[in-house]
Amino acid sequence: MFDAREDALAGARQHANWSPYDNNGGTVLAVAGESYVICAGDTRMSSGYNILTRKFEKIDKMSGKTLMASAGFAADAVTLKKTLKARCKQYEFQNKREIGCVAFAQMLSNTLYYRRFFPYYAFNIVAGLDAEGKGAVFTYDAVGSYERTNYSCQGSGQALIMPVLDNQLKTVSPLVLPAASSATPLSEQEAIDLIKDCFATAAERDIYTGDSVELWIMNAEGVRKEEMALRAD
Amino acid sequence: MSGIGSGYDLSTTTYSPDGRVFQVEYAGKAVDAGGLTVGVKCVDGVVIACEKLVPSKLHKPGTNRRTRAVARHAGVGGSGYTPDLAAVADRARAECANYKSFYGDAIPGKVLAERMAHYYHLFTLYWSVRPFGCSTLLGCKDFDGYHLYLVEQNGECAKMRGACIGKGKNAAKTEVEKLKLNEITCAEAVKELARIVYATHDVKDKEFECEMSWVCDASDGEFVRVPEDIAEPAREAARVAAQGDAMES
Amino acid sequence: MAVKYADGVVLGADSRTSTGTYVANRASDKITPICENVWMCRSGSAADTQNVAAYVSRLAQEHAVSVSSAGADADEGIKCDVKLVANITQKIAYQNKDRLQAGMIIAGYDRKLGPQVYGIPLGGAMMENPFTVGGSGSAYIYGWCDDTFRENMSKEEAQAWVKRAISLAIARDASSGGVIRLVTIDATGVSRQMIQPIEQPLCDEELPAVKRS
Amino acid sequence: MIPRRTAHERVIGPGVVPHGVDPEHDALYRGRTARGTVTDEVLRGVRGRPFTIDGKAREKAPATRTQTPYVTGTSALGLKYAGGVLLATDTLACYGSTKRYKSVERVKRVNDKCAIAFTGELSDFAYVCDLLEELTTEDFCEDDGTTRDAEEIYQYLTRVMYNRRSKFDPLWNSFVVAGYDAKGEAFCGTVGMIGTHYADDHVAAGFGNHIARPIFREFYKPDLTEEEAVEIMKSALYACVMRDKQMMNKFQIAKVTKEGVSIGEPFAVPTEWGYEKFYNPTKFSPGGW
Amino acid sequence: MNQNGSAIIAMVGKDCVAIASDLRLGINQNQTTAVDYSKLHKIHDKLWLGLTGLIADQLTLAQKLRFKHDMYELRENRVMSPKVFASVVSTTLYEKRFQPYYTEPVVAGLDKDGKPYITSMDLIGADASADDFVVAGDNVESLFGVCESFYRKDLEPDELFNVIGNCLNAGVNRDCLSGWGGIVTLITKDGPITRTLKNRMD
Amino acid sequence: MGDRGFNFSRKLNQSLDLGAATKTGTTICGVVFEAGVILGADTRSTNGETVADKDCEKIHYIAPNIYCCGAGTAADTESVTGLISSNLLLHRKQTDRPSAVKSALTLLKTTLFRHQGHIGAALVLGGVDSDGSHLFTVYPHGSSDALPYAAMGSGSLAAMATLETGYHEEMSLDAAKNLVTRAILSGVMNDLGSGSNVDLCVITRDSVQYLRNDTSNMHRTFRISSKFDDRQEAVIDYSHCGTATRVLHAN
Repeated sequence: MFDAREDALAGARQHANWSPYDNNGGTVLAVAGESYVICAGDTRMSSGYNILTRKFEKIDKMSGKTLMASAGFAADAVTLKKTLKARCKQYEFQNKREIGCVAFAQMLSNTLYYRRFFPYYAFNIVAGLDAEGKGAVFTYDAVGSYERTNYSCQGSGQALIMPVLDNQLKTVSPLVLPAASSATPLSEQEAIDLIKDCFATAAERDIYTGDSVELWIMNAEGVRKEEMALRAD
Repeated sequence: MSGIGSGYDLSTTTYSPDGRVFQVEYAGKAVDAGGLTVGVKCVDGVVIACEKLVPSKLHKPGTNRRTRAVARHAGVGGSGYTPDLAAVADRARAECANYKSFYGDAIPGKVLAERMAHYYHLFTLYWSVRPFGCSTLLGCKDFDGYHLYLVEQNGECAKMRGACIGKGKNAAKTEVEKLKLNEITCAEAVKELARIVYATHDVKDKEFECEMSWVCDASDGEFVRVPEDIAEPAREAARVAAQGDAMES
Repeated sequence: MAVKYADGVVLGADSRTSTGTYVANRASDKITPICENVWMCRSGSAADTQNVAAYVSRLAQEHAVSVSSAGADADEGIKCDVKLVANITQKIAYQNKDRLQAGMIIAGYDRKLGPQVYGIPLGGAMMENPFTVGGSGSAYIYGWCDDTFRENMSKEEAQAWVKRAISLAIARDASSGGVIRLVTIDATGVSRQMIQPIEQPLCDEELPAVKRS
Repeated sequence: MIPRRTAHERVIGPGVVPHGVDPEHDALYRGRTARGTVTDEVLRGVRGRPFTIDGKAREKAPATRTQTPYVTGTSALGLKYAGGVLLATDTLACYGSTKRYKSVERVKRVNDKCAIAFTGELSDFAYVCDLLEELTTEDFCEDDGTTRDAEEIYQYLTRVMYNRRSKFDPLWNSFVVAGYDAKGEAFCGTVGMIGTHYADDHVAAGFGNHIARPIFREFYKPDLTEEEAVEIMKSALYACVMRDKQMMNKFQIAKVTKEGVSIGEPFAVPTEWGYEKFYNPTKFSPGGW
Repeated sequence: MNQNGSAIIAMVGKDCVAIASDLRLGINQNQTTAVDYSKLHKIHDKLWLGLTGLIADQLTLAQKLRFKHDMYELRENRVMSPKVFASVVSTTLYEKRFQPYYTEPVVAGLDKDGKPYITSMDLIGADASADDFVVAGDNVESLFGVCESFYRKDLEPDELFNVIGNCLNAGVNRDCLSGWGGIVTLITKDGPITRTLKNRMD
Repeated sequence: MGDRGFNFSRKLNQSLDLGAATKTGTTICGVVFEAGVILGADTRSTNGETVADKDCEKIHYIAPNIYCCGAGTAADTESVTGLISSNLLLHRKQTDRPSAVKSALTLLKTTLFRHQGHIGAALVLGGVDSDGSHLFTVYPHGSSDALPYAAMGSGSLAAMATLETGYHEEMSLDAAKNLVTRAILSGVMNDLGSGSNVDLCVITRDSVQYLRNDTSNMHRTFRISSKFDDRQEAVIDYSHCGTATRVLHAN
């Protein structure tokens, strides 16, 4: 009479007070230049009003020319990166070369959409150098819709930083014809300073952003890292 | 289809007219062709020694183990077809983990031996599978002490005081029978088994390693390799003795 | 909890106030004076019981002053009939039962009826009893109390009995803890005691308390 | 008796969010009385199917595993110092707000390089212990001269916890993992109920996140001696036992060093109750407290 | 504060303050009904009030506050200082604590010594005066972000106008409920100057 | 409900939903020391996840010898302390003697109890009167505790950890100031709802010291140099980059 399937169909399975998601906060940002790309993220990981750790890195190198940064639910973000790293390796074995950032961007979109109805709660940015060595930034929603832009910001400080970047960096869309450079006009050092300033701003007003900001700067020479302290309160 | 036995050895599903299952017996030949494995149950534990033949000088010493732990308290050593031995050992591990997770305690030797024998036996029943070409000695500690079991390729299983399988097993058996198994300790048995392995080694097979593992009081009831400071002197003495014998003969 | 003994009453309480798992006050005072000779043990919502106690205290004292023909002697303090106080409390608790989360015990000593203990649980009922226990920890000690209670204990026996009962509740109830507060009321007056964990009887599987230097 | 459900923070794990402290959290669970939900749970059990251990039927059946915790442990703390890592817990397991088991060892030695401590549901912890036991037995049987280090155990636990939350069937625990990583450096990390994990110089699972972390943050420095670390740990435990109602004054400190894991004997921290203001707090405010 | 769409900034400069508002008026969230709707209210030459939130409450509150100010002026024969006015706003809001006006005000002005004063409040009158800038509206994060980045201390009136204009424009560009141009009032000791800004019209 | 006529559902919801009100996710605390009482507070006020005010005042005046820290809904703490402060002022004028801390306490808790928790004020009340030094916590529903050391607000657990481990009876002024500062900083550093500076208020029998921003923590970690800062050519000049501000008309 009480068939197992019947129960399942009746939605008898109830859950106690827990949610499979949490927001661990944090802000990530990327800016593409003519010959460089900079990916930055703060290192605070929080839950509710708690700071869980002050040194959680949100940025990872996925392949030689690709960086990925994610804010949001940290466990999802980490799982996503682990999965993608494995896929990158597979790609390498199958194609005898490292995955490029454009292909990676598509792969991330597919991976996100695959979980359309139980999404990864992660706000992602992919930053890299494209085949021509130009900076590329891809920005995503949680279920895989993405676009290539010349700068982007995601996470808890997005609303604070985005208008500043708009004001400073707005250039032509990469989609317009005839094609014009969509890269930001700033020099690498200017862009670094701008990003640091943006994070200092976000740390002032967004309670989930702070502790320190890491900048990964990728250009023809390779990748280097810079770090700067932010407010800790 | 000419000889009396011919045609009856193509499958384990067919008996010969005189009631034999040739495929299983042939598997026994594979066991006999493998390096010797000797095991004895002593007063304070069980020692298993293997004559591990080294087919190439390029092999790293210690590779391709012939004695394997399957749980903390139990381990197997075997002769015959080595990949089969690995498969059987894996199965034994799974049996140990399964028993532990269900009953919450370490699997007793008897149960493990019977489950292994059952597994062996399954492979003698079907047309589609090949019987294992290996036999195993199982050393184990459980609630009533130490045990040595012989589990053979045909699915037979017996509790032993001492046992030999593989190449030269008859000569080794004679030697084992001479040991006072009611009195001997593991430490002494290590020397004796090393001696037996070296003595029965067929010089035609050039290289070999004498691999020894035990489960005994000295190892806290864990199935581990005999520590090098005990094993190496035993091997050395056996090597010297064997060379002496060879010169005498 | 509160208990009658031969010539008085003993009120006892732990001192833990918690919100969720957080202990908001580890040394709270849950035994509140209504007037000189009548005290109240409070359990339930702190806000409700504190304010009910304040209100009852005012009503009782106003009444006492209004009926007293001798005129209140400033040194003596105001005294009331225990039953009268209990009655006021019960009326407030009953009339506001949908708004209050308050379990209260009124105990005291008056010359008319001697020692009395009234329990006013959630909902606003009222019962006079030789002893009564209330609050989250009470469920753990009913059996022990029923088993060991004796009529007409001496003052010291009654104090020890209450102390033991509360330490047993503290031992099993996570919502009870801290010090044990005792108030003893008899014809001669009122005395207060605070028993630190270090002086409390030790329960099973617990380690003796150590004082911080 | 139907046990009352303890409060839970989704990430930090069980037994942590005091009602009235975090309005956002309260708002989230507003109107859902713990009792109501538990009752549903229990009723469902009553009209359930006959007991079966058939694997396939079990798979299809609605989950009967931990959907709500019953027997729970509160905080677990971890702290690095110059010579290793400390782990600390009390020895209490609560059944709702009943202090039910008072001598529970809430620390488990995994191997010589790693020990874990837990908060939350006791039965789920036992299950995780079984998993780890199988893992270490595997390690033993392999007999290849290496054992899994603390970071590997930690990563393993993150996957276990994350995968179970992804099946909507979480293990109601948070863990503190302490030990040594592959480079031989001290490691201290925590894994939450829904797979959130991080490694830091000091961590806390459960309520300790609110009480002990502030103390760790104030006093931690990279080269603490063992004595200093134990002192800090004890003051954190003191603050916890004073302010967490599900904690009792009976603690164990475990230590992971290069020499291995040692789990200490239960002890009590000294407490202070003799402040003058505690004796008669309402002396000067009759009618108001 | 997202019924009709609004964005208001007030900033302190050197001996001057500026207050800026967007010009959109929407209903039903996405329907734009006016694109020249200033949310700034002049109280007197040196004191301006900006109101965000529900338009109906804005109008009611503005009338009420103007009435209160004018009565004060009649009674006392002097105008309110920004600080006094702010406290009137605050108490007026708190009077309706449990049925509040759904509007968050910004007050900006110079007191009689020419000292700048700005403050913003939540809908029940908790004021947060500042010595740099305050913002209010349906998208305060964006406004905070730009102001925090672009603001500098002691700006001259022209610079202040430039900065507040940039802030308003950048701040509303990513907000679909506000924008469609802006209006800036610069209050200096010589009196107010009001200018209208152009912005994207989508 | 049809699509004609007025629909009040939204308005009704609004009147109940005060989610937009500024809350002070806060750390406040107080300690009784040998000569009086010290109160402490952080200075951050938040509106959801955004900092609404970086340097607000949370220690409110009640009477010359009594002050009160407020946590919870900002407007409520301000109004309720303001109200009680004026009541006490009138009372002082009538009786011509200093206010007692218990008077302030009783007024506060009865006011809050009357509103059944709808006035979201969580307070730490401290003062010195003829009976000595007093410290109370008052909860939004109108209950109170008398304590030697107390903490409230979202950072209260962090602050309490510091107080529990650091409090001693009969502390000196400096030791007590240090402890309160540490407790507030503990909230500031560990609780995201608390931040910025530390305000202190030291009340003794003879004096009151209101130490606004006793510990300051306002510095920004980075700022692009700009012409507004040093009147020189900037690396990036914010005012000229980006969208040009077009003035349509001016009057």
